[in-house]
Amino acid sequence: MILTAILFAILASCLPFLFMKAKRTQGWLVAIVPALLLFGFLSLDTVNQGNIVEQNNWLPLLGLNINFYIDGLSSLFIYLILGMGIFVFAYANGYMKSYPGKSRFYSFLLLFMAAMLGLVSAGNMILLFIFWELTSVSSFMLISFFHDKEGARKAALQALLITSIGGLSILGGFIIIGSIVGSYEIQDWIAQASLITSSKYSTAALILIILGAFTKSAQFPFHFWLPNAMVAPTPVSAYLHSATMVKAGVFLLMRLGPIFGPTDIWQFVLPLFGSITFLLGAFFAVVQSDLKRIFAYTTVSSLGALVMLIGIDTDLSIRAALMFLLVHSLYKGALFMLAGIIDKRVGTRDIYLLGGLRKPMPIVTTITTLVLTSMAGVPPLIGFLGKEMIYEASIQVPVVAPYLITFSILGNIFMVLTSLYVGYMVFFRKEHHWPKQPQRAGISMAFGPLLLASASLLFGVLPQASIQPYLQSAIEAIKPEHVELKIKLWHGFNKVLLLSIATVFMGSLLFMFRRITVPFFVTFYKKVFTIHFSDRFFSIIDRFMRMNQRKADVVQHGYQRRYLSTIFLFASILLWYIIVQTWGSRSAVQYDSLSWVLAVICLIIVGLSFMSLPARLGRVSVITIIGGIGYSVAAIYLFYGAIDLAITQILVDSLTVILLVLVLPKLPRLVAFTNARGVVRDMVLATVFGSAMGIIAYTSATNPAANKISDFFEEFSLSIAHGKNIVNVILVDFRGIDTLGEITVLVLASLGIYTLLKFKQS
Amino acid sequence: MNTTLLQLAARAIRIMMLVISVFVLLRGHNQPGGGFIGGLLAGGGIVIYVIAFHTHQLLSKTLRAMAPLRVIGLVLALGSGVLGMVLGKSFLHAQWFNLNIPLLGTLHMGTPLLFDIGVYLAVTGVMVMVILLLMEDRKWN
Amino acid sequence: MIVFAPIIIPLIFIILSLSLGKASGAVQRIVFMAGNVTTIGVAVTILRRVLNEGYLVAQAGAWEAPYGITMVADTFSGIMLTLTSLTVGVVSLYSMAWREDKLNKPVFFALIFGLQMGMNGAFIAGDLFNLYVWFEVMLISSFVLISYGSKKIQLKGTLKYVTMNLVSSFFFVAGIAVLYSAVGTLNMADLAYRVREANGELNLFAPSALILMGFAVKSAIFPFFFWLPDSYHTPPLPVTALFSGTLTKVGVYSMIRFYSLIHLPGDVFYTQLFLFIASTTMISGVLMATSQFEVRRLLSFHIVSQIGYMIMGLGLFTRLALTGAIFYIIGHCIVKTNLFLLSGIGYKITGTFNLKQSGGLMKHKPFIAILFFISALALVGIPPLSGFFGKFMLIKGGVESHEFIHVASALGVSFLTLFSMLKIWNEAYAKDIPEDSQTQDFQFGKAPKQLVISSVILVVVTLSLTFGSKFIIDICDTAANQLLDIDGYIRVILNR
Amino acid sequence: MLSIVIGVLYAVGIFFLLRRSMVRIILGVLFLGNATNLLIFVTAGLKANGQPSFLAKTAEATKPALSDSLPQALILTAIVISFGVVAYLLTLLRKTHEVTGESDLDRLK
Repeated sequence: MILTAILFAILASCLPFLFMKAKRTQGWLVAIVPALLLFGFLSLDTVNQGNIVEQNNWLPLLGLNINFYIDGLSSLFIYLILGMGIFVFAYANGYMKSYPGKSRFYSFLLLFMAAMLGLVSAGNMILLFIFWELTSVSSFMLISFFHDKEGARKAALQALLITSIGGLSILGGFIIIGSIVGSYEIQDWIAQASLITSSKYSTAALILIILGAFTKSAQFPFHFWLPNAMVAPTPVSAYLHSATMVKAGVFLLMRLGPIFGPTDIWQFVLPLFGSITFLLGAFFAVVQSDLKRIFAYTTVSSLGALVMLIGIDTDLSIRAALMFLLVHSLYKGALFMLAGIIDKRVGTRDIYLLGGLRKPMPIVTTITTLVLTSMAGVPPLIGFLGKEMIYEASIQVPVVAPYLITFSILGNIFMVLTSLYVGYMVFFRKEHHWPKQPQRAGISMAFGPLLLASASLLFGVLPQASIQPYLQSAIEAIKPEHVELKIKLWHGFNKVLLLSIATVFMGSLLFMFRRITVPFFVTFYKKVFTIHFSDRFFSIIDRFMRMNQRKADVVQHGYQRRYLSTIFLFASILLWYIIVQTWGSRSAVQYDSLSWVLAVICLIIVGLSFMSLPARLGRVSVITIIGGIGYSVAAIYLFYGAIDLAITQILVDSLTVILLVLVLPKLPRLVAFTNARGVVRDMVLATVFGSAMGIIAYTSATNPAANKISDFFEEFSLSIAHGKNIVNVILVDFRGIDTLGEITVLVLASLGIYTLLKFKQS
Repeated sequence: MNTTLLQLAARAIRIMMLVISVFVLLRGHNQPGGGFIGGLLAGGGIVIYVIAFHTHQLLSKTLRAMAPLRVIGLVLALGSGVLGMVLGKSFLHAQWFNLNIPLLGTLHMGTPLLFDIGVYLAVTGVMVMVILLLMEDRKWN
Repeated sequence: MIVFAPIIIPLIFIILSLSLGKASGAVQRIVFMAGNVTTIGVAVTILRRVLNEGYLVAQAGAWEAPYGITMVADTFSGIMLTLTSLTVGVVSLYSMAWREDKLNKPVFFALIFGLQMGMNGAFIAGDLFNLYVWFEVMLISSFVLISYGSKKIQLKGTLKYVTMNLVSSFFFVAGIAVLYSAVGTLNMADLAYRVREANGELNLFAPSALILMGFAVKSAIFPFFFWLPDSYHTPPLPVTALFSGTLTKVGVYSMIRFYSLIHLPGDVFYTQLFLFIASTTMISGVLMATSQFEVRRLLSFHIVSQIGYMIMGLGLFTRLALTGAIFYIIGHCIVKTNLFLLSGIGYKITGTFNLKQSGGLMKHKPFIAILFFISALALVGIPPLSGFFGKFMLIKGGVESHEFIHVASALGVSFLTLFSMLKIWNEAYAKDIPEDSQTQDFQFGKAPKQLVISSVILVVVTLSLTFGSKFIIDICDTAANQLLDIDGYIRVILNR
Repeated sequence: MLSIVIGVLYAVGIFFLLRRSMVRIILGVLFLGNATNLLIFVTAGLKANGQPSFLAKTAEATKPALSDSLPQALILTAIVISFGVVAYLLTLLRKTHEVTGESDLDRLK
């Protein structure tokens, strides 16, 4: 059932091409897909009917099965993905109207949605990884939608590279845990949590997985890809970079919370990096001028808050995390869409150019104000609830509470400032530099933000009736034995409320003095944060490539003889290593009986070899030496009674000499190119290698195997194969196939010579 | 060196080498010799002949004549193997039979001999081709 | 008996191609394709029968096992036969539409069949010296093919290719000689039998090191890979594509085959050596690949890198890791060949192999872009495409053997692979044709349909590796299991 | 003693292969070829004054004195194969020289 749903979603990515003709309504038509799916998943109703497990065998050998596991947590994410999906497609219908290649756009957006659905409902962690990578790839295509712009290509490359570092590391982590547990099923993992955490490899696995989650969820120091990804069309930003993909890392952490939650690393690393990201993101947002980049940084900040909350790992913090997740998706999705509308209608996203949009765009103004208020955490909007809970959770942490609270408050203050400042700059101030006269937004584009904003309001006023059951069942997925927590807009006058009020107050104060504070922050930002992670990333890549270029030039230098020296050097090392290793194990040495005939032949060969060494050598002497050595070798064969061999050697040698006579005159004379040092070096290498070969030859010649298969040939050569010349019988009968191959080699070689000589150059 | 004497000698050498090579080929199974050695000898004979006369015409004529030898050689060698497969148990499975030829008496023949002839032809063809191609390339004259 | 067919059929077609020199081009082409189809048919038949019967053994000349030459096909051979013949077939189809001077002559066809014959022989040889002979058949064909056309750059590359491979052959023969002296047999099953009989008494270090060096150069592993990146980008593109998919795999195949026979339990030296080689090969290849701007050269460096993964399987030497390595070989062969084919199509369209000068393929040829994107991701191992499964099994095997350093390098290398594939994507596909090229009356060329069709076939195969992954992995698993079951191998061949 | 010869042949062959002069490559390959063939021959175990591997009608009588026949067959094959390859290599060098006009390998990058 779930498999069918996801397959349907994947296949649906072909649909946009069918609707290519429907230019005006393509987005609406595509939006039917998430609507249908949402309907289907709602009918599963995990809140009342419990978790759903679906198992399909795929590769049981590898432990890789298409198993799905949907609990409250998955459901929450599924509703988010599909719900936002509907709005985004509807929005895209208006936004993408005039772009070529929008079918491709819809198609990848649907593919992404399918991957995201799979990711949150996967029960098998490797399956989860598969969907994880799919989201990366489809987001790559979406970010680089305007692929002829260099910025888009670079940003997409950056996003994919960063997330794939994370992807590979979670794969490593999953496999390590998988080999501890012996299964990749999340249920097995949770069941065996203590086994995992007690293993000595679990720390490594955990760090790898955290790394993966951090890259995906844009945690410091990997946060920089997210703002850069804003080159994507706005529907993509609204969908991937606020509500869904960046939350995948958060989802993964929540998934694994029951296993690793209690560990020290978890409770140290996550709050640490989470809080840093929280604060930095919020601060960076203040100093930006591009609307989408501002929202991107606030997203980074919110993701930091989420990670921090997950790391605290108490019932309250998990509840806060889930709540805030929902809150953030609602307002951030809407904000991106609104930014897109403004961009489309006015022609810029720069808040210093925008201004006074209150008059020409009243609806947009209203919605944006509402949503920004939610972001600022002002009651009665749902943003307030989220913020309350963050404080509530941070306060309760032992030991580090003061730090976390400080980070949270500072982060939230900047958030409030940003909300106010953006609202003021875009809508309410008088002066403006519009590139074009603003127009009203169409229904298609305004539809999404409007509904999302109303949801923020509705959920904030009536949390108990609307979202409580879903959150409750999601919390149960992470904290099985937790007590029921009520969510109320108003829960009395206490420390937490005080903090909230203080935050809003401080934020407003900063806003009041915006003429001083904002420029101050900007200069502060420029002074302190001189390292731009993104630029640094590309410069590292550049440097890396240059370094590799140098390395390639060094290693792959093109000098043949140095390649050969390397080969022989390694060969010598290996052989000498073996000779030394096995030195003691040789058996009694037998000396071959000396014979003066043999000695003379050997001397001749050695002598001729040395005669050939001089650098300048006439062609005639070369040919003589080669011929001489060949004949001497033949003499050795003859000495040991190998007549066939000797004859063949003599004949082949003669032919080789003929060849040399034919070709050498066409080749340059022998001259020395190398200097003395090179000669010495090569001589040493040659001697080392030659002696190794000599020793090996000697050792194995004196230790022959006891029974050899050639005895058989001697026995049966005549009786069965009807031949007295054993060598010939071996060649044509016992090992005829070798000979067949050999004449094939000859024929092919003659073809080669033919092609070399006969084909004229074109 | 382009003398009639050499050419005369070359003619004789060629015939002699060819005869010897066939002889070596046939007796190869029992005494030193065989397809390789035979082929090399035959190739040598032809090459010497061409060197002695070395005209372009002869060269290219010989080349044309020799090229198919390689293929025929391969066919024979392969054929003997396939014959073993058809008649016997396996590829290259030697098949022996007695041929009764008048005058020569009974000849003990087998597919290995066929195989060896294939080797002989292929080797001859390749050797001659290689050397002649290189000779042609040098453009003696 | 069918075991001989992979050798006999190409030989028949060598003969046919050579004797059809005077026939019309169409007839020659038909014979060429018929040869390819027959070879594929034979290979598939063998694979099917091997899956049913376990081993197919035949003794050449009907001489019983250790004495005659044994031809034996097990699942691994069956896989390799099918794989290479399929690749050769597709590339042949491609090359007929490539239209470069002198490319589609009978001589060329004969050489392709020669290459095929050599590779097939190497896959089914049950005898070491016989393996050498097939290597030589394969090498001489590849020598000629790589120099085919005799362009200047090509000859330079060929010289390196030839010299280094010749040296490796000498190593190999020397190894065989020493091995024969020590063990007294050439038959691989008999060798394994005697090694096991001797119970570790036999000292095979020297011969196996020599043989290792022989294989090492052929399979282009660290530090013996230099010839590959210097020569692979020089010949006509179909030849490059053919080599990239098949040649080095033969080296890897032989390595896995040979060392599984003499591998004794607890043999730490070779395990560590192979793992070291695997990591260094992977890393050095990919590092150099990232800096290249010539597509063919970039891809050549990648071949080196990915050989490392295959060797990693050999080093780990567990069932899972070997399964992974075999699956990886399959996926890599198909995908790498296809990437070369696609770079050729790109060349036909944009007129350059240089990434800096090309571009615009995505905008103007979206279909080609899709083909490339799938292949590139499959090479990187983005799930669920084919590269993933092999990599996954290797990494899993590595983790289970606690070889974490090598696991880490495998993961890191796959990241860098992604990087360099994206580089091709961004430069050749995503970006527009650079301005300076546009001004010179630039026009997109046309890629003949047949080229695209060949590439589509390979993409379909790549995708079917995903959809049929269960089936394929089962086959690979059977093959790996057979590789580990040396006793079974000995029993079947020697009847002992 | 033959081992020394083998060693020398290998060393000289390799020395040649490492030269910059193109022609030396062919010499190196020839040396290596001879060295390898001798290696096969020597390592197979020599019997001094061995009889040629021919069988008389009474095979049993001569058997002990025969030198190992299999390596001889292997060498024969190896010789012929290397001849083919050497012929090709020679032509290749010749062609390379013709096309590039170089004899210095270092300039053939």
